[in-house]
Amino acid sequence: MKEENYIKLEFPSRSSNEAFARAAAAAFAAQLDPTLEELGDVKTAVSEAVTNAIVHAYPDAIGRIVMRLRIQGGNTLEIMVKDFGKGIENVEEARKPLFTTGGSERSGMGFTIMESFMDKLRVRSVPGKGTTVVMQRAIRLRVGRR
Amino acid sequence: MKEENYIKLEFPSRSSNEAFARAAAAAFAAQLDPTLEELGDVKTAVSEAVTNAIVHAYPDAIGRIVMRLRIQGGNTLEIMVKDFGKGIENVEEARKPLFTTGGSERSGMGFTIMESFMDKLRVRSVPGKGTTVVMQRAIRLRVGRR
Amino acid sequence: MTIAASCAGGRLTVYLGGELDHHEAGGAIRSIQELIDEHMPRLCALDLSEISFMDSSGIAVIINAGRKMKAIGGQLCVENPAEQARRVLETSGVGKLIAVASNG
Amino acid sequence: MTIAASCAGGRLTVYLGGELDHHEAGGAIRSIQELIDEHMPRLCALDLSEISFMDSSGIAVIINAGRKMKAIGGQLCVENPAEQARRVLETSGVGKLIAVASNG
Ligand SMILES: Nc1ncnc2c1ncn2[C@@H]1O[C@H](COP(=O)(O)OP(=O)(O)O)[C@@H](O)[C@H]1O
Ligand SMILES: Nc1ncnc2c1ncn2[C@@H]1O[C@H](COP(=O)(O)OP(=O)(O)O)[C@@H](O)[C@H]1O
Repeated sequence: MKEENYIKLEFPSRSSNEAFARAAAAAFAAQLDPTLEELGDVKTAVSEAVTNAIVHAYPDAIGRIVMRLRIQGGNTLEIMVKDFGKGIENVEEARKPLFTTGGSERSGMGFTIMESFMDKLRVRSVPGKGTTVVMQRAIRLRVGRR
Repeated sequence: MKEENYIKLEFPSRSSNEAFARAAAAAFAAQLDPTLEELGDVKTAVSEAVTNAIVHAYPDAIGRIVMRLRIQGGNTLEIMVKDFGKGIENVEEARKPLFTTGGSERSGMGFTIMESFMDKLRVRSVPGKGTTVVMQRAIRLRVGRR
Repeated sequence: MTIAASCAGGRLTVYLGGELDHHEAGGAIRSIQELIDEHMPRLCALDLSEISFMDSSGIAVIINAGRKMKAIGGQLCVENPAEQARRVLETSGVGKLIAVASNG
Repeated sequence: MTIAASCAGGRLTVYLGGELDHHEAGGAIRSIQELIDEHMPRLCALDLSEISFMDSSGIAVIINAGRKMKAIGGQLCVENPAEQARRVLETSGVGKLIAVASNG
């Protein structure tokens, strides 16, 4: 069986790396020949997860963020975003629309957008240890293109 | 002092990841506001170093490639490409123009291009252990842009 | 990202361009507030036609602008989002609070 | 990458487009050889105007095409490289072996 492709990325929690993380995810996803809409969805979900790690996991410091993308079953993109920061006390509550601890510059819609733009969203978090978000999205195979 | 930005990337030695590595390097370099020519030079050098790891370090297998990009002194981009493969017996000879062990589909110009497109090139290699290439390129600060 | 504005007849149009993410959102919130303070319009329209990417940080920008307009007794609307921004607006439900129009 | 060709009066023009790296080079070498075998031209021109990126793998493609043309008693030239490809061609010194022309 063909071993499937992956990339692992590590970068500090600076807000200028949000654009980098989106671009890297888009460049990796390109091998699945996604539509522009699918690519937009992937970039949006990555932006939400990485922004959360930058804003909420490391509110007063620069910490380490790890992102892993891999292809599973030929056409499913799995994205993991991991931080080693603050963690979430109550994940169920945090995932609710409009819930935010981030003040007026956050909307509380990050998890809601990840959930509706991806097929699956898993959040594991340990307060004081960090948070791992894993998302999956199947990219449709298109007729007439490889 | 402001801690400077970096990214670390890991991916398997599949030729489809050559384009990904270039795109990721370009996306990271973008924060230095390079000219199109500077961006082209960086992408070309990354492509050469990553291709060498794919073609020469792991000729008959899929191995692990690590790439680290960082910004130093405000405007110098440092790129490290590391593999854990075959290694190079004689680095001095390998760096000479036209020298190749790669057959008719290689030109032997990879190191020559890295050297002339970057300001600095360092190659460390241990046969049987792997090769590390470190390149540096200063991105000129441009007037009238941040 | 880029921000430009024009104002006529009590209508302030703010043209946003490029990528609107958390890195850019703080600056955008402040710039829009300053433009509103300067022109005191009855209607402020955020034109998103040149926004190539937006995430939930953009929703926060819109909500902040809406609050500011409410505070001065005016209204906010959002115009011409491209497909990616339109999907984010839709998912966030912000359209229930603030008018979103195309080719306005 | 993309490959297209036209042939008239003993001149085969091969239009290469997109990114020409090691991932694409093997296929490009074989496609060009097949086109030369099919048309048996006196002159083969590789048009690089649509090549957005090329590294030393592209040099190997050019050298292989040059060898093939020599074997059938013909000539190869390279046309219209954009700036990035032009810099790679120049650095590699391939211009000393094979004619590189612009707007040819
Ligand atoms: N990586 C993380 N580390 C710590 N807390 C997080 C993380 N991600 C999310 N949270 C918590 O979950 C809440 C909801 O997140 P989200 O739905 O993305 O909205 P927002 O980012 O706008 O607050 C955040 O306000 C924060 O309290
Ligand atoms: N990462 C590497 N691992 C093992 N050998 C290498 C590596 N990089 C380069 N080499 C050796 O150095 C030679 C010259 O490399 P280069 O100048 O890039 O030309 P080319 O890749 O076209 O052969 C290669 O043919 C190979 O023998």
